Amino acid sequence: MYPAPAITPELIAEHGLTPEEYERIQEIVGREPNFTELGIFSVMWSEHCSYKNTRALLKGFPVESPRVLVGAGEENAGILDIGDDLAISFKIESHNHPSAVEPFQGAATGVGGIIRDIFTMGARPVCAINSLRFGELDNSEVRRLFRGVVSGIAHYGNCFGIPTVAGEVYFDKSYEGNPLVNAFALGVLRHDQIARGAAKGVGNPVFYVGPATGRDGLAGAAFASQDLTEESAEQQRSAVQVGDPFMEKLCMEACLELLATGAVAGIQDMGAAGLTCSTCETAARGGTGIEIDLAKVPQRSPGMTPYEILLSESQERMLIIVHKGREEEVKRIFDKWDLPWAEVGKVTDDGMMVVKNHGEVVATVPAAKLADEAPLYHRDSKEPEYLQKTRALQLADVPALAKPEAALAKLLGWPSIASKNWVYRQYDHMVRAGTAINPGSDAAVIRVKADSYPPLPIDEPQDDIPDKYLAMSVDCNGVQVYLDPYEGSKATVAEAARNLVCSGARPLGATDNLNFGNPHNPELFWQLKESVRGLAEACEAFGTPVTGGNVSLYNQNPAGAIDPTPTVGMVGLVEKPEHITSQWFKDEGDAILLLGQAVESDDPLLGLGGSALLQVEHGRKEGTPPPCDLAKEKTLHDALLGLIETGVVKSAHDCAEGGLAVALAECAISELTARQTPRLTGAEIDLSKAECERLDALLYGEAHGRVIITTSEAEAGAAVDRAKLLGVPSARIGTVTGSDTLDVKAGDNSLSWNLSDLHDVWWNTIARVMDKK
Amino acid sequence: MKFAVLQFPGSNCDQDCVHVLQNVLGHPTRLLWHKESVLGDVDAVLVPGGFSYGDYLRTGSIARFSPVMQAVKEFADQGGLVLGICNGFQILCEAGLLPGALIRNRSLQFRCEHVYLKVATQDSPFTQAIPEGKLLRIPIAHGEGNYFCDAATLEELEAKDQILFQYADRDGDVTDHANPNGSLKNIAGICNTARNVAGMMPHPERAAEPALNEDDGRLIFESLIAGLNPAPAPA
Amino acid sequence: MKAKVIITPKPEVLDPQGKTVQTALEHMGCTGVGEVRVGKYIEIEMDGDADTVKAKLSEYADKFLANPNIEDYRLKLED
Amino acid sequence: MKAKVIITPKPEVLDPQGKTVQTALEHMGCTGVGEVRVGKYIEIEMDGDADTVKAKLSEYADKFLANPNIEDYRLKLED
Ligand SMILES: Nc1ncnc2c1ncn2[C@@H]1O[C@H](COP(=O)(O)OP(=O)(O)O)[C@@H](O)[C@H]1O
Ligand SMILES: [Mg+2]
Repeated sequence: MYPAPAITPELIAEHGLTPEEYERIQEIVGREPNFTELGIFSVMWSEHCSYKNTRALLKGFPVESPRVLVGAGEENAGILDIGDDLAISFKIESHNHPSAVEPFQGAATGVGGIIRDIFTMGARPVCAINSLRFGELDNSEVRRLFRGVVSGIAHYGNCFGIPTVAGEVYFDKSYEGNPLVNAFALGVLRHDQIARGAAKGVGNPVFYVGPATGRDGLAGAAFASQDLTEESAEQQRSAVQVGDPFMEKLCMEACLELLATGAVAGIQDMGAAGLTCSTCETAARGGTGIEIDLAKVPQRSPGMTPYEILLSESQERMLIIVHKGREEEVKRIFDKWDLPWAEVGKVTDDGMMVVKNHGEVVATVPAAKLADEAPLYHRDSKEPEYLQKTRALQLADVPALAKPEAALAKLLGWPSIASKNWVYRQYDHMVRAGTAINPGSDAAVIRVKADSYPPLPIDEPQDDIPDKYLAMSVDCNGVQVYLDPYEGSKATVAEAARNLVCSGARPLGATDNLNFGNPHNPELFWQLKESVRGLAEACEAFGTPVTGGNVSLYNQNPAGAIDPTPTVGMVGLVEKPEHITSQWFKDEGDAILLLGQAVESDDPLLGLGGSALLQVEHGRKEGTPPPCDLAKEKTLHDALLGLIETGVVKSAHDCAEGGLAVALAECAISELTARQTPRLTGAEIDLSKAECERLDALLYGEAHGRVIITTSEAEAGAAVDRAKLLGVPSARIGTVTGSDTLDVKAGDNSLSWNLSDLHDVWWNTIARVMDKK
Repeated sequence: MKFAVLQFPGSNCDQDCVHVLQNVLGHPTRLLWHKESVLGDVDAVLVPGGFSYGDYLRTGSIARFSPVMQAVKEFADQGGLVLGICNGFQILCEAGLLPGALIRNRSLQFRCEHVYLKVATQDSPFTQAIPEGKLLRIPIAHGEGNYFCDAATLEELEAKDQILFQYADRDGDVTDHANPNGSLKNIAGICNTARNVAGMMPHPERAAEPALNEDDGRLIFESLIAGLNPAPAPA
Repeated sequence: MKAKVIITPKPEVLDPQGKTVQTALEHMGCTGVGEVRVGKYIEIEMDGDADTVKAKLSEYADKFLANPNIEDYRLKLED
Repeated sequence: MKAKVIITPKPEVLDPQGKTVQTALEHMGCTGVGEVRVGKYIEIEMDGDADTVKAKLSEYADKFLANPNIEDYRLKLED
């Protein structure tokens, strides 16, 4: 055996374990753990793998609905029924710290990781989306990270052959040095194709498939579970994981083909904590034990120690438990795809995870205790000090703008609002020939056709599968969450659902990525607690269970924590293709309707709290954000869906950052016929009926629950009446003129904007900053 | 007519091509694994987009040595119709079935967006059914679509009317501004001198269904079909 | 033995990567930069004596490692 | 003067390109191939004497030409 370091208090601390945790480990193994075992516990009990600081909170999420086939936490990803014996599996996951250290590979392997989570479930991944946060773009280091992350996502997704169909990007100082990279993937499968990550069947052989294990990503899970510092980053720099999307595609094809044979008893990807996590979790789920010999694991670097092999996070590897006697099928299929494989062990009956190296035992740990009995903490929480100050803001503190119309171009050119085409044109968002709504509208819509589902057994006749239309969106307004974690988080869910509904979809379920700071800080933990409360309540209200997600804590830079960012990815089902709706104005002469109240008069800040306007024009990240009334939201969503289903809605766009004015402008400028060829469709708007003494609030306030729709002139009246009947305030506010200006009348003010000018700042701002070098 | 669509391990537009040919246009279509060395009974071969073997060294550099490509070469030599799309175009160039090469986009970035294509000639099995003067709107999605060849080759391409498609603006003008990747003469697609082998960077299979709001790409497949036999009833 | 294959874009071929590196260097304030060309550098561990390795590699460089339409290559052997 | 920057993936880092080339060579019947690593080769025309050019290029190689997380580089000057 190699000379393993002695276990000292320092070594224990270096592994991120507390003395109490170490005691618990001794109890579990019944003796002093050796160095390898210490490593195993440290990664499995890291926040990233064990959720030790958040598990208690996450219990608050609604996780059930008649559609849930595999619920949150059961497996690598949840599964929802979409009818006709078909199902979807989706999940979001963060790769924040690796991306801070090495943006290209960090983001690329983030995409790779989430795709593996999906095909591990037996589903074929059919689309990806992502949610990104960076510091402000005037900083060249931020630009380097942004450029690297986007090209990393593009590289992996494009080469793998998955369309990246939507996403969001925000820029805020709080993310400087600690960008957020949350990757989401969705897959489809038949009900009877669900695969499980359980080591079932004592005596069944355990296979390792995929490329050899190297020293890359050593203990990445532990790295993700501590503050990002110079030292921790430096450590990680020596172990950057490099992604190989081609390998992953082969791996996916081979796994799906193998699953179709029925030879697989259990399957799990090797993600965070690699071989360690996949072996002990499968054994824990199967209620079995597992024994592997590391000498049989393909290795890329000579002289790797058991500790290194077990903790490596080399990419594109899978663990497969095969029904005894059917080993040949694994070999045949993996050879067909020219993929390395090795039989590395077997399922046992004693509940132990036994790791050998050349026959010699190097670790013995009770699998279930390791996987499921990580310590559970209830952290202290305390309302943050800063809220005193931010809540103090009154409307009177916000001076009226001398030229309110000038703010529109500024907002449209604010990188967080500006078009993200510089990002998504680098992503192949059309591969699989199914993208019905490309990036650039409220939510993406994809068509899933029969050839998307995983293969059937060779001798089974092809089934007749109807096309399905799915919509998805990922959202989070971190500033609102910062200013009010509870309301802001409710609003996040509401916005995700609203984006789906605007596209014609009924929301089915959600996945969340909780990106927060250090949970040991009571103020930061309070943010987390309040945020989870808000998310849970909102998911309940919209009937969208949380089917899985990810927690990423310790997101801070030396100046402090990031804005709390509970990203929510939501998926909806579009009943019929005719219901698919995009956000841009369609035809000249169409009527423009506003669903929802133009201004919420009971919000003392009239929607300006935490607004983009306040940040851009007044340089303040303050105020109480507009409250989110979930019942009203739900009524709006139902009414809008009802209208869409009657066929009268020609376009629908919700109001988010930048309020009514930005939303109207986007309706007029966001249609793209081809590269550099926008279709500008002007409109005349009359807001005189909206009672509001503040023009800035009327134009740029960010009250929730508002959607702009268009209908033909003939159907406008009936649509307004119907919306009212369904309980939603609604009014005709204008007409699509198709001219090259957007004209708005509000009280005595007549404002007019040239659409080419607006389009130019909105469309080109990010590219101009990024191409500056 | 019968189509074969090649399938390399890293192909990712293979299913899309099959879908359009078979389900949308109603022609029997087979996938052909890269390790196969016989094409069988086919009228036309599609080399689809993707990343054939990962394409890390140079796009298409390995694919040209695959058994299936040897068969495609023979098929092409005998006058069989071969269309390479995106990665397929890159492979056909590497294999010497088409002149020139596709290098990195001048932006060094992958580009996925719709472009307008001017049809430079109707005199080919790939363009014959496209109405005169019709500007096509079809998406591109590539990182290496910047067509390059030496001056003599370019001269020959022009002299022999081998340029099929050029990137254009909405008025049909072939301008530098309309060029998404820096390719020579805005070239988006070419054919060989015998006019039976063609390659193009844009993806007609992604623009072949009214259901997805666009079907200009269909005209290219319909050209192929029209040339081969009296059209069967579309599905 | 270790062999190296250096592949460079032909002089007449546009080299977008080289061009980008050149402009970027200038933007970063690096003065006196002339033309920049970006190529590939392949290190291959290979059995055999210098002549065999050279012969083999020329063959594969010609037909696979480099694309003669756009690239030149040279071989270097290390001992 | 002409300077060359040779950029190679660090030994411990996965090199999918190198791996692909290695397998491809083997498939094509090239025997005796061991490890293959693929890197970049940058030729830069630059004003100044050897020392200046060397100093400048090291600076930019560190911060821009090579990715220190996963790549090593070396400089070579030609006269
Ligand atoms: N990182 C990204 N990847 C892909 N698409 C993106 C990305 N960021 C933004 N988009 C797309 O740009 C459009 C506008 O995004 P956003 O302003 O966040 O929309 P909304 O406010 O409706 O949520 C959406 O279609 C979105 O999917
Ligand atoms: Mg929206």
